[in-house]
Amino acid sequence: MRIVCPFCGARDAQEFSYLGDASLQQRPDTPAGAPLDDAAHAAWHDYVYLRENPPGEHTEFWYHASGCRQWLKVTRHMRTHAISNVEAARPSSLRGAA
Amino acid sequence: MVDVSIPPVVSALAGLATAGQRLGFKDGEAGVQIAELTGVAIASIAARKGLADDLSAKVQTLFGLPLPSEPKRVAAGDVSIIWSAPGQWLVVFESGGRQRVSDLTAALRGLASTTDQSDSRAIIEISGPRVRDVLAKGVMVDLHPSVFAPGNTAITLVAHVGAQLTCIDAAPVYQLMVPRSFCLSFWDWLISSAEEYGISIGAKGDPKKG
Amino acid sequence: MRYSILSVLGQALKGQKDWKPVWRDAEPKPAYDVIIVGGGGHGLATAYYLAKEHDIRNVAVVEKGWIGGGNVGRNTTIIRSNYLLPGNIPFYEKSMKLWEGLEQDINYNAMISQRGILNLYHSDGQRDAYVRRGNAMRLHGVDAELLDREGVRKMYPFLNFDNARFPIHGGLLHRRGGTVRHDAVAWGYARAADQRGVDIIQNCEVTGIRVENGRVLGVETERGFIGANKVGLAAAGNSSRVAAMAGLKLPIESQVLQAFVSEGLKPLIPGVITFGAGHFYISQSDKGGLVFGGDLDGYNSYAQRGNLPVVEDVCEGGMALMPAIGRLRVLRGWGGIMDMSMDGSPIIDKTPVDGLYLNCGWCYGGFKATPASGFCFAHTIARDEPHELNAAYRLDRFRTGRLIDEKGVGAQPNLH
Amino acid sequence: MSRQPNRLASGGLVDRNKPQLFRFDGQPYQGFAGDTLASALLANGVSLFGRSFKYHRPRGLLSAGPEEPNALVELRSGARREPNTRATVAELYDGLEATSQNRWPSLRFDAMAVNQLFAPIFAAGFYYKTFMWPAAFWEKLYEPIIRRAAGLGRPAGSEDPDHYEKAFAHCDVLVIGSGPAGLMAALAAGRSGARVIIAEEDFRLGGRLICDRREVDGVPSVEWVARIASELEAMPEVRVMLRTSVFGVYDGGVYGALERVNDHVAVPPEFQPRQRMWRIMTRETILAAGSIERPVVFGDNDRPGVMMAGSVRTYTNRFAVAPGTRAAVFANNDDAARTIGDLEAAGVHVDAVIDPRPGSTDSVRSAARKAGSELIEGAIERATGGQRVQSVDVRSNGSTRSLSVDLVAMSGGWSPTVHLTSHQGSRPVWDDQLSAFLPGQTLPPGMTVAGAATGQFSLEACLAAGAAAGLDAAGRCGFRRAQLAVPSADPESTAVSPLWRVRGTKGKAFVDFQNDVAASDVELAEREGFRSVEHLKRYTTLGMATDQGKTANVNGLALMAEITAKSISQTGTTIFRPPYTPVAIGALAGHHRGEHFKPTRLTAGHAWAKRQGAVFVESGVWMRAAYFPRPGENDWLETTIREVNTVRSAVGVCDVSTLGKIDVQGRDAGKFLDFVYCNTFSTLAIGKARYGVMLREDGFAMDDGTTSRLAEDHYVVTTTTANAAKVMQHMEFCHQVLLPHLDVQMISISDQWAQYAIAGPKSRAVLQKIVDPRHDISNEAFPFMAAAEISLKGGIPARLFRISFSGEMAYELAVPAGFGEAAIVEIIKAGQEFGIAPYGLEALTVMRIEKGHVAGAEFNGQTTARDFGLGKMVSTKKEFVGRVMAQREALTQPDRPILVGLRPIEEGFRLRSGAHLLNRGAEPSLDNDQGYVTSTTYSPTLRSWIGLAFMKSGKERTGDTVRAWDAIRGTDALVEVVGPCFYDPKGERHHG
Repeated sequence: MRIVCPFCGARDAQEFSYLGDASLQQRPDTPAGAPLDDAAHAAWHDYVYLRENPPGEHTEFWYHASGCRQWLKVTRHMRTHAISNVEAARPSSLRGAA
Repeated sequence: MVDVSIPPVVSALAGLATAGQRLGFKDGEAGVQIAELTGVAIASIAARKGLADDLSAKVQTLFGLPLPSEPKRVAAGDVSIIWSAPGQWLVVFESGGRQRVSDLTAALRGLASTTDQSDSRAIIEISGPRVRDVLAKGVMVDLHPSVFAPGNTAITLVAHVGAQLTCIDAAPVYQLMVPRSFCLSFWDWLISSAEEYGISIGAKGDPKKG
Repeated sequence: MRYSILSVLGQALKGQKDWKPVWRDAEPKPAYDVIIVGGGGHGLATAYYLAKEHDIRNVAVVEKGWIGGGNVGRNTTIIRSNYLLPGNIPFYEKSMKLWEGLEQDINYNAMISQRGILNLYHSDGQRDAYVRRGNAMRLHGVDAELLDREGVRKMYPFLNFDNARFPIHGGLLHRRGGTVRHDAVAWGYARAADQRGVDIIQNCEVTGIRVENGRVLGVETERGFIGANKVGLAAAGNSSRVAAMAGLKLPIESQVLQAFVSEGLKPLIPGVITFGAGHFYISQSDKGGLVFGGDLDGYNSYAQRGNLPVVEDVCEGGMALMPAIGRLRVLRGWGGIMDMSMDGSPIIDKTPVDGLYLNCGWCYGGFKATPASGFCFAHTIARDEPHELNAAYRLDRFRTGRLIDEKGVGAQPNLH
Repeated sequence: MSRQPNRLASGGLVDRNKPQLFRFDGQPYQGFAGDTLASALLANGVSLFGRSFKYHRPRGLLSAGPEEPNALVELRSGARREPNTRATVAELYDGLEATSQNRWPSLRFDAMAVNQLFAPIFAAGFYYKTFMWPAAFWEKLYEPIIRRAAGLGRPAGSEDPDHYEKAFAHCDVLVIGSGPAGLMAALAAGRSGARVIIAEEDFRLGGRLICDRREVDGVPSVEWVARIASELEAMPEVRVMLRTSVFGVYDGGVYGALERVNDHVAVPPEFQPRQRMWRIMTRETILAAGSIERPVVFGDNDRPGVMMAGSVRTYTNRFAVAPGTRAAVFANNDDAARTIGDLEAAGVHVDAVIDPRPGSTDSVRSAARKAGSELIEGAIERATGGQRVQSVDVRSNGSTRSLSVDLVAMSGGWSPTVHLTSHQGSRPVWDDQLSAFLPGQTLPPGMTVAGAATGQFSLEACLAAGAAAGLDAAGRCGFRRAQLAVPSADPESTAVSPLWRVRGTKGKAFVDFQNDVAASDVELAEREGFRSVEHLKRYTTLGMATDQGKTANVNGLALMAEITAKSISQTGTTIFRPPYTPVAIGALAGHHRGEHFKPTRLTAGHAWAKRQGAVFVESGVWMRAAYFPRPGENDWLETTIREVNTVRSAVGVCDVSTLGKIDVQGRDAGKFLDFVYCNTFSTLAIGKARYGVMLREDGFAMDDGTTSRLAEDHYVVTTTTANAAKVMQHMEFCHQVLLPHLDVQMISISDQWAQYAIAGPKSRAVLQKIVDPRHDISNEAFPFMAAAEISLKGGIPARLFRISFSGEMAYELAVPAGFGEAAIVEIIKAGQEFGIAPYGLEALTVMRIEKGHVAGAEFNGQTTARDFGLGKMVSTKKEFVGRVMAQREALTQPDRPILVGLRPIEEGFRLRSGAHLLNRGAEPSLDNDQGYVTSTTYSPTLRSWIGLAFMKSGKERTGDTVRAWDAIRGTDALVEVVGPCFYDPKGERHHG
């Protein structure tokens, strides 16, 4: 499998490490110090343990570990492995590079 | 100020091979030349948030070189700048030693996070008629001149070792940056991959510089 | 027809003419007491134990393709009960005990062969971790022995003891572990369940699960609605997909695991060996093929195939461990879809929907669990409460933190 | 020395000036360069090649290619023995040694052939019905016998002496196969300027063009192939790869290919690999793999001398070998005409042509007439003869007669070689017209199929299709389509009408030759309900032999269709999986075996430590000094004790360079570290170090280490050796994904700095001798947990951290790795007068256990900061990774196992890690399990073995006596529960 890194170009998936479901970007916001209610526990349970796992297109995190060390959001089909989109997890406006 | 009592910097490849040595297949001209580039100082610079433009402007005035925004190497005189990640570059000084890194750090204060990496990598130059056949045994990126020309660089995995490969001449000549602690393993792979073509070991740079 | 020396010889003389189908290819009835979704090993075993242990015989196993076409037909046939954590040990030991009596129980030769499993260790730390595991096994009466380097050499002289990157220090030996003819498990359970009246319905994909006011009513299929008081999901690999039909989101990712078989060879490897310094395990089938595998491809997938880097990684492990196999050839590789759970352990439990039960999250350990999984799932469905053996495999453990994380890698399925 | 009785006087692509001597079963023979082992043996009149898997029936050559099911041999000997090697693809070389396999005592007289008597019992799946009585006998008796009888060749039991390589190639167009379609495709793409790789598994280009006597462009096909080959060789962007099998199709245009670099010589030349495994990355692929001829299923169709018609032509034309003297041709298609002509040309008389098609066809009739062969409308019912066919029973309009022949050239038509098209799940589709499976609708992205592989069976069609495919592929890659004329070819007829099996035959009618699957087995499978193709395959083992059913699958499916009265498309087919042909495991591993299995990381001080005689140990991919033995010391323990005592009483030095080091800079560096650690770093003073614990988001402990603040916006983080990469990745995730707004820059400096722990009461004195005087490192100026950038020896840049793992007054001194060796030399020199000694990982471990510091054994991923007794460190004021999930009930329940210390009651008892804890008098059971021992050591300081453990309600049980139960090692001893810190619990010593 080849992933087109937006920074390095097409590379073998072997150069990347996999984390999975990109919903991990939506980390619950539970203020420190505040007591934890059931809602907070539920929100965290869902965040840490529940995963989108569709048989079709899926957006997931890959890390270009052996390349530019950037976290990428890859949209890939789970039956064909066809990759329809790759983008940096971090918006370019917030990157060091202009 | 550099004191005379300071011992020389020891390369990670020290003792693995000596200049002038011939390895592997003996007949005819060696298929590849391999030489370590010693005596270099390396700084990694990372732009502070939102200051990338100011940083490139500053670097331009310092070295007359732009900061490549894609995987490229630019060079002038004894300085080369190699892209190493978005917003991150390696500045390689072929002379002047570590002091150049300190000077750069001072010059870029506030614009970039600068880190001395002079000892972190061995730089191996490899060339010769069979060089691409050798590299093909471990390098997964396409090295065809039409896609990987002089000035192109790639951070990639080579035989299980993370390395940075740069084309520095159309001859072709390639430069491999290998993390210091991995050098022995990398060398084993490189030699066993090249020996069927015959290898001649050369030397580059001045090993004495601290 | 019961299998016996007589029937086999008799049929030999009659040109094998009177054998009947091993199971009926049943047509769906309008309704059943219990419908099991998924005609794999676990589903078929569940149906069998529902009939045998709980006398619930009005049962249908609904399979989208042909039975045994899922992971029970695409694994490396290993059975073992060498687990570390209290939540796992009794369950897998029950499974081992059921394996030991299975063939007589179902009158089908699944070629269960307790050839012994040797887990190699390559460092003091690894040895101590295995000792901790071995002692935990012994606390439950499961067999475990520690071998030193020489002990390993005696068993497997052709391993790499001389120029290894990670020298072999010894191994943890689990003699009752071994292998089983995997397809035969599906066929044997199917035959035994069929003989007890269970309907096995092939080529009948479930397209929906009908739920009303929090209670399950049955399943929608390609061949129409089939009613049921209770529905058990045993569709590992596709659990997320099937559970979604009832509105459930699971702590599971579907990932691909490859395995390989070599050309047929005269006997080389008597038992099962796992490499402790790389992703590689191997055994030799009765037919002579070396059956081996390694790590997951490491990404989500519903395609039953993997990629080259893992093939190479597995073979690198193989050559590092046993350089004698260099000239032997890989004949076939295949990929299975694993239900990778968030702590590496399975889920056998009720669900928030009345009458809907869940059996999933087997990671790559489902085959060895087949008998106990069927046994416990049948109990959970019949009694509407978990058996003590699957008491730890609850769905709520991720909320409470009562995880069963053998590898200790946390909520990252591809590391389990 | 035999004189090749069956070699034709002239012709063929063998070099008669290069005789090659070889042995088969010890018997010497001679062949020629250009032969395969099969053709050379055939030339020498050998017809018996092997024995079948189950019945051990005598078998000869069926084919001339990779589809061969019968002629498998053990090639080479000793450690280089290669079992199951197809004689039909083994290139002959001088000195070749081959042995027949799966027979005893000899190929001719095989005792195991008695199995044929039990054939009625040994029907498909009989195993599942029997061997169950008595139960115990399976493992003790039945299975061992079955295992010995099963299998084919014998593996070499010792290390493969050859080496293997991997290589990577990129191209625009990959052409698989070099028959007419492949050659034209490569030519077309090459002339258009594309980067082309053409892979051919044979050692010659040409495919059928060098096996049949054809005309292309008005010249003999062999000449035409040579012409095209030289043009391709001359193109700079075209790479011709001979002896290269493309074995698998993977995602993203990645193809696996095996190049047999040196399998055609006895031993690879020095410096050269035996084989090279290529990963080819391509944009377009043209599959021109041709087709495989099908046998006809009739009685005893496996007798040696019954061969595929196309292969018969290959042997006569390409290898100039006559496979027999009197032949019968049995074919359901018009290739029969060519077969007759070629046999006659080779001096083999065709007595009869048997054609099941009513009236046959003009081309066959005229060919038969020309050859003076009798044309029989009918079918062969059975072949007779033992180790060589002697006659065939032919049935024609109702009556059966016997013809005595020693060669049967059969053909059931051709099956396109579609294997690679289905590697990504696409199912081949049945075509009634061509009676063949064609590539499915959804091919792997970028793949097109041309020629016979897609059912274009005429030469002209192949040439045209190849040309078109090559031009189109180049076009899609953005090249201008070259001008290319499609060459003409001699006319031919490709008429075929299906014949799967001859009904009502006597004897075993084989479908899968190697696995001995007969028509009767397919019938039995159907009877027992194994009707789906997957069930049929698994139950009968049809298509599961080393040839992966290349000659068997289609016939098997057709039979099942016939029996179930379904069409073949309704019956369906199994899909092919990689590899297309079996691939050596060594080739898939390549360079990475033995010591090269994984990379080895060495510290800058490694060479020095080696010179000191250090004993090294693997620590992940690092090599670390475990201990430094001195003359007279008997074992590691004695040495370690001496090293510990030296540190505790004077001073020692230890290489800790393997720790992960991360440079963290930026205005928000402190804020960022507050988020990744459970304790606080934004409040850390400049010039100070602090210990930190990192949690996973699920609340369990992930890693620990000290972090120092060198400037307002500059921290240096250290991680454990094992987790360095994982932590870097995690921190990048936290920054790039969760906190992208922060101004933080991170880079690994693990390779930049060599780091030494200098520990012991005299450590400061040692340092004061090498640290440049302008840096005040007195206790006052540089107290415990101080950190600073300094210099040594008049200018060596360095960093000094006053941190202690040993519990003594200690420092960690970091220098640029290039000075790593110089620094250790200077430290030792400076320390001489204080009795300094280097110490290794063992001593380091002893001292950290004495101090109750947690390490890898405690960081097992199942434990929390609270379990370590570090609950107080966990901040309640700020947000950080793992904060919420660490508060779940099971992670906070009071009786949860917590870190304790253990001391054996019995003097000198050796406590070992891995033991479980039980209360006195309690039955060993999981319910009574109180915890487990994680780390143990002999403590020279306490003169006793001690240990760390996780124990239920451990804190409350201090002072209790419990059992350390270690059934695995056979010990069960009483230990006292104590606090985890055995040494200087008040921590006075490290304050110095």
